[in-house]
Amino acid sequence: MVPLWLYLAVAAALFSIGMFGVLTRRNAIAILMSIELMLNAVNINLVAFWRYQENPANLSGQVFAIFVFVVAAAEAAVGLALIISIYRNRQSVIAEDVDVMKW
Amino acid sequence: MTVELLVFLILSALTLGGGMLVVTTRNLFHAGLYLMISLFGVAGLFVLLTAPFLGVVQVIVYIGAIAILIMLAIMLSPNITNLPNPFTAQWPVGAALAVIFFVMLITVVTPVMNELGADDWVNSDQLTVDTAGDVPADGIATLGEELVDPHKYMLPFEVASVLLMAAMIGAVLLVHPGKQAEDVIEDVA
Amino acid sequence: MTGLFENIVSHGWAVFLAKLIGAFVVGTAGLLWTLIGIWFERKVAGRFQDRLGPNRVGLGPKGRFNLSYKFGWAQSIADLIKIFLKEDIRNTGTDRWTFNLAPIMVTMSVVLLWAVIPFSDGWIGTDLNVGVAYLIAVGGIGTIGVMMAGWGSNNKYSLLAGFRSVAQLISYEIPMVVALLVPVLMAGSMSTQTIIRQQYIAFMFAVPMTLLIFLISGQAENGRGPFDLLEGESEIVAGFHVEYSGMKFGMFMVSEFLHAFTLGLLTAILFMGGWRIPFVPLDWVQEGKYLGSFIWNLLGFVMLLSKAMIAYFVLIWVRMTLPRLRIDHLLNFNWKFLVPLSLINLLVVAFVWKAIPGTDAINSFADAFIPSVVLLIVNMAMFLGVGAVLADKGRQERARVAARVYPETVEAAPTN
Amino acid sequence: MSLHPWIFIGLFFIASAALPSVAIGANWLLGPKRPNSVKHEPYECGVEMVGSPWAQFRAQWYVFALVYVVFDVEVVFLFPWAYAYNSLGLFALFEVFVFIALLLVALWYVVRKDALEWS
Repeated sequence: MVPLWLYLAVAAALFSIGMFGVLTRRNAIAILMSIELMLNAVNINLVAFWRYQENPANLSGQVFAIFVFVVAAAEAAVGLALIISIYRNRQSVIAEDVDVMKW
Repeated sequence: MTVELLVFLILSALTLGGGMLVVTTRNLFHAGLYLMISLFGVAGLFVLLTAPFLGVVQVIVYIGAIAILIMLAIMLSPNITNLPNPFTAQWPVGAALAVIFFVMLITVVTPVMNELGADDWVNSDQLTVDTAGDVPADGIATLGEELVDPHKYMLPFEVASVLLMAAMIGAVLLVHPGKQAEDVIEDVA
Repeated sequence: MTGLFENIVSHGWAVFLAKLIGAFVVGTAGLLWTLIGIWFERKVAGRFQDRLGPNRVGLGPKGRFNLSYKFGWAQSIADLIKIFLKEDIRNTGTDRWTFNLAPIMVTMSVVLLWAVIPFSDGWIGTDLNVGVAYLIAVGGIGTIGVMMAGWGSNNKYSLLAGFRSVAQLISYEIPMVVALLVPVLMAGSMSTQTIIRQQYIAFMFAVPMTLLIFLISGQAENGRGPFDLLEGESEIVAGFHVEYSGMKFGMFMVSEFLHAFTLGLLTAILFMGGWRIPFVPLDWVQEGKYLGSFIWNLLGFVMLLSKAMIAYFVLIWVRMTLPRLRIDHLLNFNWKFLVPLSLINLLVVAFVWKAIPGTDAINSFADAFIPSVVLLIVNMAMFLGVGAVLADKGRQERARVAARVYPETVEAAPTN
Repeated sequence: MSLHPWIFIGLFFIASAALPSVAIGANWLLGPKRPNSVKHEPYECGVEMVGSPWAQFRAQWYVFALVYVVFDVEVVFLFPWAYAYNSLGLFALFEVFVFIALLLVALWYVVRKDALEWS
């Protein structure tokens, strides 16, 4: 089997890529996509740790991953709805332009 | 190099390469497609981790639903093909932070590996063969039983339903403001 | 096959090669089957429209009406050759990779379904324990292909049709998936092979309502029959593939036909008992009693194909008979009727399944008999209820439309 | 659980991508290539194209995708439940009833808001 640390390294790299996207992209939808990448990195970790424990018969890792799916779906739905709503009111999807709360 | 390692490397290349392209592409539609590639790689990794149900679910939910939702949102917003400047001015700081974070994560991972007994962690099946147990033959049935088991995940299961309901109602309210909601927004603005 | 390769290469490689060849054979067989499928469909469609269908191309003996090529069996082959010789046009402003990959993605999404289709007891690509979920997951790839085609074409019609298609595809996926849950629940498995083995009585007799939901949503997923507005000629010229020519267009065509037939196959597998021959015990087939396992497998294969053809014929029938729906009607029908109905149907079946004792271990025709009869009765009651609701809705809708279109007549007419 | 069946799926992926690619490639080789600027214009029923195809679209499409996502995620929970149903008690059915009922309430709300109406 592939050693565990490889999975963890991939997950870490994916998480960092996502973090880069969140910190640097200007478009709000791109930021949301980066967040999805980060959530996926978390999921890889959850499932990898589940698989490499001594007793994988306990499915907690998989169940956790499924709940992450739910959260990701809800987050994407509401997040994109917010972006569309903002676009409608301010004609922009650039995150920096939305600064009404920045005082 | 075993076949499994080869498959793993291909899948991680898909995942990371796709991810890299998602955060760097100017064309947002392409970014969405790369996101799908990346998510597909993750699905493959799930299958490789002997969680085939999760892999399939990843394709159904992430690629089939969430990514399509994102694509539709992308197509609803204008000027996506050639963003004048996709990155904020502070992008070097962000890149540096991401790299630092990555190095940090890797260094955190390493001692854990050592503690678990794989001294030579770069070159080993030591860790895995020794500690990883067998996956249950009928994992999905167990999953189904545990999800609705009152002593296990019944509450999260129902809460998930409530969360989805709230997300649906909230998002629809945001995107499709009825007459009253529009008035409220105008009052606030 | 594996044994043959083992003489040349090591065992691992032998398995790999055998599987690779198997994959290519199944995929090619699927794609070539469309040649027959298209001919069959055109013939049947011709009869429905009171004409002959293809009747020129092909060699054969002189027929009764002095038309020597009466059956036109080679029409598809001629079309195939023609389409290979067409110019491959890519218009200006297209997004090259998106445009070129879209037909491949759409075809992939259909061909991949064949990987888990059990053609017979021993003849199956691979028996996944998540088979049914795999079917759904693969179907999603097609949606992406449609979206890519619509967006990549640099054409307003394509884009608009792409949007419409995606809305339709994703909408009707929900009732389809929920309908698929019913056979999973009754067989206690997601493996397609196990679902067939568990059908001591074909599920279509026990849960006709689910079959109906599955067929309707499947037809809509496929964009045919009354749901073909995503390529409605009078509205959006040819839908999302208006800019495609040559084999790329051919691939969209092939995937549509193959999808229709695959839908028939899936109906046969999930609801009609697949390769199971009626009244033949399962162990005869599995142990190869009396006839030997190859003959049984072959018989099962023929059985599956004929069942699939029956389902396919019904789908063509629906396609040729019903007029096209409007998109608002289409989406309303799904979200306000089909989705709630499919979920309620699932709950009702689950309840009945739990209420009848002995359903957790069905191992013979006798075990399956009582649950099937009870489910059938419950389904009939559901049909009556749904019919009453629909009839009532129809009356209201007609009255509403009449009041809007002919206000004076409605006012003049007696209210009752 | 062995990964054996998934090798075939992987190979099938390759096969199913290769077959249409080969067909399209063969068409590209065999077909004539006579480009001209009129032929390569985007099709607009014979009229020259005006403006970009990027007309602004309504949020309507998004609502459908949104409701779809929610129901799709729900189905993910229902699959293991249906799979294990024979070994579950009546209480599990009740839980799933509540689960589905909540989502149907949400759907009812969305329908009542006319958000799924084609306008």
